[in-house]
Amino acid sequence: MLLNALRRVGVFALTVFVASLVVFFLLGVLPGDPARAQLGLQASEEQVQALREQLGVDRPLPVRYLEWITGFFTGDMGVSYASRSPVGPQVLDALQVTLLLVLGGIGVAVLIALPLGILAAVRHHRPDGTLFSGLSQLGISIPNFLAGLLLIAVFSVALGWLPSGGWQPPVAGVDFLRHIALPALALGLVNGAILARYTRAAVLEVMREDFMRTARAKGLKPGAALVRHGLRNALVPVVTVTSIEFANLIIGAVVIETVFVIPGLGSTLIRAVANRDLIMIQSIVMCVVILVLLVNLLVDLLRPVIDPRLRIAS
Amino acid sequence: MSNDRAASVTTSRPPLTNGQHVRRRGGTPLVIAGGTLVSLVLVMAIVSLMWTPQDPTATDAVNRLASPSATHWLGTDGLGRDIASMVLAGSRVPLMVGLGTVAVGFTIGVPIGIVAAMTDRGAGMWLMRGNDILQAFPALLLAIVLAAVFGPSTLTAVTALGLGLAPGVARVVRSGTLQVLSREYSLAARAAGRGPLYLAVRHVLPNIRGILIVQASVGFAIAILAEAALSFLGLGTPPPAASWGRMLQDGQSVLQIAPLTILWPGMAVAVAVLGFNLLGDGLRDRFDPRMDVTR
Amino acid sequence: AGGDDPVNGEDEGGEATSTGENSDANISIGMFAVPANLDFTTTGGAAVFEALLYNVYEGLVQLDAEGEIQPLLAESWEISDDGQEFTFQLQEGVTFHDGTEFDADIVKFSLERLDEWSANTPEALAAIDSVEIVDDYEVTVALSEPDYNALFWLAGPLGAMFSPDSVDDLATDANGTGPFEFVTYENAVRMEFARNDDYWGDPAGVAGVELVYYEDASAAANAIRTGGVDAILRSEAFDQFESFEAEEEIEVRVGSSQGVVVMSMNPDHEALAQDEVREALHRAIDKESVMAAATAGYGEILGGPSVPTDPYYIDFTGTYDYDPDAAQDLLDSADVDDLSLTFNVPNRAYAEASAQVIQDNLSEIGVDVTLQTQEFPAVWVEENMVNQDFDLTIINHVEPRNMNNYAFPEYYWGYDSEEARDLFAEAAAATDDDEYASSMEELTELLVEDTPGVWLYNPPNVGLATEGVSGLPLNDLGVGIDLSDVTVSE
Amino acid sequence: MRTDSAEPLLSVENLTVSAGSEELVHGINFEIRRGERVGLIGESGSGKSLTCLSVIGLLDRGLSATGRITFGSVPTAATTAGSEPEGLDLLTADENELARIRGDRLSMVFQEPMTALNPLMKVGDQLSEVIRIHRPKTPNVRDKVDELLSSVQIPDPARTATVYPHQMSGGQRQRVMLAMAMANGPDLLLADEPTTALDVTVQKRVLNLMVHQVQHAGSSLLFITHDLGVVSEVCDRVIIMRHGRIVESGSIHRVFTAPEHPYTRALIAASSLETHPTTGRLLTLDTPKDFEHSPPDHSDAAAGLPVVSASVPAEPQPEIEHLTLCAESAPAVFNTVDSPAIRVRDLTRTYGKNRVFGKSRTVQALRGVSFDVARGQRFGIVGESGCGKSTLLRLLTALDQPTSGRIEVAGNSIVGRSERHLRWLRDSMQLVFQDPMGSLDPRMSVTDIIAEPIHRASRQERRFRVEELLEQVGLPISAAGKYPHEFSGGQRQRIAIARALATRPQILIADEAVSALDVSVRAQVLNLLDDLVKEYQLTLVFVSHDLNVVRHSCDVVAVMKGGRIVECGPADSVMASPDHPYTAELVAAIPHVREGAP
Ligand SMILES: Nc1ncnc2c1ncn2[C@@H]1O[C@H](COP(=O)(O)OP(=O)(O)OP(=O)(O)O)[C@@H](O)[C@H]1O
Ligand SMILES: Nc1ncnc2c1ncn2[C@@H]1O[C@H](COP(=O)(O)OP(=O)(O)OP(=O)(O)O)[C@@H](O)[C@H]1O
Ligand SMILES: [Mg+2]
Ligand SMILES: [Mg+2]
Repeated sequence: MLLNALRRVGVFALTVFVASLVVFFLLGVLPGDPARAQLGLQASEEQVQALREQLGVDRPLPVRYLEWITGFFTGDMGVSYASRSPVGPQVLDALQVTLLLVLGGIGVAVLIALPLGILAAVRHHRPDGTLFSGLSQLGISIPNFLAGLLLIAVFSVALGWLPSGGWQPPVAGVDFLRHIALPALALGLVNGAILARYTRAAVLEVMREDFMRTARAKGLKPGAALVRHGLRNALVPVVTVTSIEFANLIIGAVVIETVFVIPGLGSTLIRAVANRDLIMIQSIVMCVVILVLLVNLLVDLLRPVIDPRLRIAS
Repeated sequence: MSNDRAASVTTSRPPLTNGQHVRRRGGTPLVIAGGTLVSLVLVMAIVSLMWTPQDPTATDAVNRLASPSATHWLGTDGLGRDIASMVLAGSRVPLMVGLGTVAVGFTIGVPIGIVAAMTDRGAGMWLMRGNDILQAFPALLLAIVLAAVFGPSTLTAVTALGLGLAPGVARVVRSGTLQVLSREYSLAARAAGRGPLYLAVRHVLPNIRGILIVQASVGFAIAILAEAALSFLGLGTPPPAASWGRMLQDGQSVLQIAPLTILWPGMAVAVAVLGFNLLGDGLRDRFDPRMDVTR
Repeated sequence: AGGDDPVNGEDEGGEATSTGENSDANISIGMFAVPANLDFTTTGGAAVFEALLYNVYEGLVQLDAEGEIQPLLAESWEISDDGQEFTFQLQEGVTFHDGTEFDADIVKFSLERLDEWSANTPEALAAIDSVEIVDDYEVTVALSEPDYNALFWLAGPLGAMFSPDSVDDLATDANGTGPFEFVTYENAVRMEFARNDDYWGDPAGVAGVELVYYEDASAAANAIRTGGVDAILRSEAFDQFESFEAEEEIEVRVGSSQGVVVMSMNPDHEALAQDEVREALHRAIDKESVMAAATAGYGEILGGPSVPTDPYYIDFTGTYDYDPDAAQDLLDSADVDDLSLTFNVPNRAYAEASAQVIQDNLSEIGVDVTLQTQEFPAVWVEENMVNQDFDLTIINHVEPRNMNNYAFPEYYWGYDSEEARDLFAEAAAATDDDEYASSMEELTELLVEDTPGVWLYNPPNVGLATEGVSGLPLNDLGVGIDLSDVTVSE
Repeated sequence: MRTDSAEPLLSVENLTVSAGSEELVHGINFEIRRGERVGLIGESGSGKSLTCLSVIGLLDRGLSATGRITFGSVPTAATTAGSEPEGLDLLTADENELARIRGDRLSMVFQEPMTALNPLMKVGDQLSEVIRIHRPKTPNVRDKVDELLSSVQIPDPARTATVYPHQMSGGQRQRVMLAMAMANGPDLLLADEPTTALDVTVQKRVLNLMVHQVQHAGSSLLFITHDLGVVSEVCDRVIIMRHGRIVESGSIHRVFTAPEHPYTRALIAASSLETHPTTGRLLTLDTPKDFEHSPPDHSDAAAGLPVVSASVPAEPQPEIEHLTLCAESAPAVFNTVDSPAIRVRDLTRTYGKNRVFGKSRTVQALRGVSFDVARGQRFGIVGESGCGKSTLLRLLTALDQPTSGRIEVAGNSIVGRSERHLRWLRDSMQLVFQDPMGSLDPRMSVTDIIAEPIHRASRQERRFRVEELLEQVGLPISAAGKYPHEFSGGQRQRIAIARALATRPQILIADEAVSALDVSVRAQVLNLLDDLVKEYQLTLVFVSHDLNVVRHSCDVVAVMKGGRIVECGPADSVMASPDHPYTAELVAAIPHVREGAP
């Protein structure tokens, strides 16, 4: 089991490495000149060239890759072309914000998905079960940014309950919660609906399982059988889906951050793209990729905890 | 690396032979509902090719943000364009993006999946590793980066979204193919001296057809949502081509004073996505009631 | 000094003065155009110096609200008769925020450092030949040739005074002599100033300023509605102004800007090289509609390259009024049909809206326009300004007196006229306002006649302020946004 | 313990089960008395499971049962002390009442040991749960669990209680299920084909245990199976169902010795692979008339089948040695002949490879197998699940490569040859698989399926050949355009056989070709195979786990265990006098229709 975990970590490291190559060389061909973007309309060609040299964007790609990747993992991600300040702290700040937002989103999603999905499955033959499934279907169909816009229109502009955007760090306490509420909701609503569907499917699947019949044959009532035997089994696929959803949430956050003016990875990425801030783009894309891979890895390592069948190495 | 395991755990159960789980042709109401909505969108797109109430690109700044009227059934937007016409014409881009995405995703994903399954031990393993890496790049992230590299356009969006769809397709196809290959009829075909190409074309593809249709349907829904998001970020379809995502982006600034400008395209997106999702669900129930839920 | 407490957007309690103004108040102001960093000597775009100049940095002179040049770090100045020597008497007792003293050395250092600038038009002061220190508080700036505009440029970012010790980290810190000290800049999110209690002049009206950056006009509008910010400058949520005006608590202040939104026509294009064709396009465009689409009708329609606040402004709106039939005739007479053009559009809302209206307008005279959206600044600048690869393109030139660019044939719009260059030289050599203005007027007329571009409109500068906020500058003069007079009442 | 055995414990009156408007079980009636063990037999789909599920009230949603099922007649549990002496009607009882008796007075063992246990819960916890549900205050539940586990002969119960189901073998899981069902000493145990998923040897042990447990607890048993041998060993009385109706019921002895209903008779004949006294062909359901007049002689059936002389090819056969693997290590070559059709030497196959990370796990599926198959011989291979039978066949057909060893077909080595160089093999050797559904692509028409091995042939030729083959396997020409799902199991296997014969092969390999079929169909297919072997002069390699079948169909039988052949010789001689202990065990485990039932 430990070996298996180690193997997975090894595969993870390898994947990260290849991904970093992809990221770097994909972005190495970006058109648009970072130096020019920075100097603006009137700068002369010599000035631009000088800045290119200063930024090091005129050196061969492999050299820049090595420098970047070693820097990336030693925390020294280089200096942003645009802000001229180290990328590391900026990315880390943004990462922290995005992670909080995504966790909030996952929280909301799970809070919505589990009850909705389970109810929809348990009562799938009744009108209310159909209603629950319908609700989750509808939830999936609404783009999350639209949900965000509507939430702003209702809860901050019309009702004035919550701020329309902006961000406060967790130390701000209540203010933090007030600021994260709507974006997390916007993120979580849609992904919660998706998760609810999977939960429903998983619970339905589990309810058909032979061991559920065994549980009933033991004398458990249907509800108790579901709680004691069904849910944990349904959790296995749901956890897997949650990890996939996590990747979706990070990406959803890109859009939501723009809507809610939140200084996370998403808005930083969009701005970095506009500025052709290569180092920044690379670092952010790399962060997202690592995050996604990391979540996959975690789920891989977590699933054997839930499901003993996966514990034997194969 | 992760999902196959769950799949094998949930699907490696011996077939139910005792008749207690009789396979019913499920999902018909879903298929009908989804099919209706999808057809609605298709009809909108086709009709808009021949006729729209007004020219969807004709601006009329004097009549901007007009309320619904006889000439402008759903009112006008910030440039005075006819919203009804734009909603109609705006269905084309999402559909095209959906079609393109599915085409790209399938052209890449299906062969990868089949080849990976057929050469499960050697090359296949490496193929799936590559696939895992591709999967770590979420579609929208790819789209944003590609839009930065090549400029925002429908083509880049389609390419990125297709590339984003491909790994998922490859996975599903691979597990479907593995299932087909584990069936004795595949062994029989090999014993009959048939090569891998024959196996892929005559046995694998027809038998994973259901899964493919489901994937296509879901891929469509995802693509439509992603196109909307990209356009919203200004990285999708550039103006003046009408697209629901752009309409949402344009309408955002007048949400308070003219909420209808956002309501209609929003509803259009929802209807299209809902349609494809319902259709996908219905077809999934029909083709593969016990399909692994992780995908 | 000053910045004791982080500012957090809401009016904190404090001691009210007799006038009801709260000098301990903090104000948060929504802004657009995000500064990439703090170094406006090497970073293009107005966003950086707008925020810092007059607040943190100061120059020898400044523009007042009417656009007149007024003393700042220079108490007074004299211009030699040949217009080639400017002698400045400096304020005494001025220190930088880090304690460095301001004196003639600083002036010499700062002006000579213009050679190292790579952004924000350092060539506008290319005429500066040398800076002579007369004594600690007197300097003479010698020009190589007369430049009537020199003082005007010195009032802008180019005239900012820097402390020699702090020029190494201009990108991340700002050290000036202004009424506010720079506290922090969270990249693209917010910038914070605190009142400089040791300021040499009148102290600022608020204890702290927070500039909150938005990329999206409606997000900012939502913020002021919900109390997220106290004021917004450069608001572009044009469609919402009407509803703001209806509300009690929010004041909409429409001022002027220096911006010229111009659609340039590439003279390298065979058809566009013909005067009739350019004129035809000009007449085929309904500028009213363009402005309605872009700014909901706020702003001034332009007929020429100057804006109403320019001293040499002439109203040319009647010259090429909207007349598709006449445009069609012009095209016919030029024997051009089946004209198709690509139109490079920066991905900015105003540009996309304008371009779509223009595309629609031009289609009416049979000109087929393909829109090509390009990211601004990265791609657009590269493609249009550097490579000059466009048929049509559109941009808002926000820098003041941007008409001067028609003097440079290598500028992206490729306007090359001997006559115009002579007139520019004449204007630069002017020694009084009238002389300057008349040369420039003549030049404007010439430009309008040659119509290298279609000048569309001069966008407004709209500020939104919640109740109790006053003293916000009304007009955008293309220099710093002076926040020292801003006050917040109870 | 319980005395009143005359009184019925369970009485089913006019039970009808329907799915919507479709009636699946048509008003059946039967009773089970206290302590009685009743078998419920019938072919697949006859409604056995539905009957059983109706009793315990766990019918699928969408199915409805009407009628009356009375359970017990003594006051129910202690909780409802002074209640009605009437039995409980299980069909009208509400969920609470049912939950109270399920697992306590009425319990059930399901067919599938692999999936009937919760995979995420330790075995001990699953056992203790059933006790706690009904006896929440039981002290020392842990001890009770250990006791239960050891009562079903699970070694080291304390350790077993802490493992998960997937860590146990199928037989062990089925024993856990049994322990669970017996935990509270139920009045009635329902067992729905509890051993069909198990190997014969394991099945035997589990069945013995079950009988023992039921007798020990004085419970009644309703035992569902389609295997007559099994039922005759387990039950006192038998009910025979067909098409949702009870066709016959009575004591085992009576039903098996003097069956009244023709179906019962046919079933008995088919399941014991009786041959027609004159034709030597297996008796099938289609031929009830033939044997109605000549009641089968059961002692014959049990002692040994008539010699298969009719199916032995005309050409002279070499003498067949009866060999046994003596020491584990001794490399034995079985059934050696000159110029054999198939020659296999020292064949090994190891699954699993070294991996980049982690340690390698390998399975030795074949550990050195050597034998010959003579031309025209019918070579049977038997052995329990996982002993390497299928692996061996895959190697023989060059669908897989051996780890080491040699295989020659008609004198040509087939190891390591590319597919291109195996064309001749594909033409001369064909396969028939176990699962008649799984071996036919559901998306291909019968014509396409059968013509699959025919490579270069015109449309016309193909059609001729397909029609010819269909006729030979006894299917109508009209079958050609249909799809597999439109056929019954037996018909599907005929299609599969037709496909295997399409290239007129010399060697036919059959991997459990009849294991998935109902006994009644099994005989038909075996007859067909017999005919075809003769007609085509086939060399047959026939794999099965059913010794009876192999004995009927083969001249030579090889017994495999753990990747080795342990014994090989003439079918009858191996069956009659097994040398190897494992073979003896296999032979002993074959369920026989008991003669004189007690
Ligand atoms: N849920 C259901 N819905 C509809 N029909 C069903 C359902 N379950 C079983 N049937 C049908 O009822 C009939 C009897 O099924 P049942 O499961 O009782 O057969 P069985 O005798 O147990 O067969 P086997 O030996 O294969 O287990 C079959 O024709 C089956 O197709
Ligand atoms: N592809 C494979 N990879 C790894 N192990 C395998 C593979 N195929 C079979 N095995 C293992 O090899 C052994 C022999 O398998 P095989 O299928 O030959 O058995 P069998 O005798 O046909 O059993 P059954 O009667 O169940 O069909 C088993 O332990 C099995 O788990
Ligand atoms: Mg059954
Ligand atoms: Mg096998």
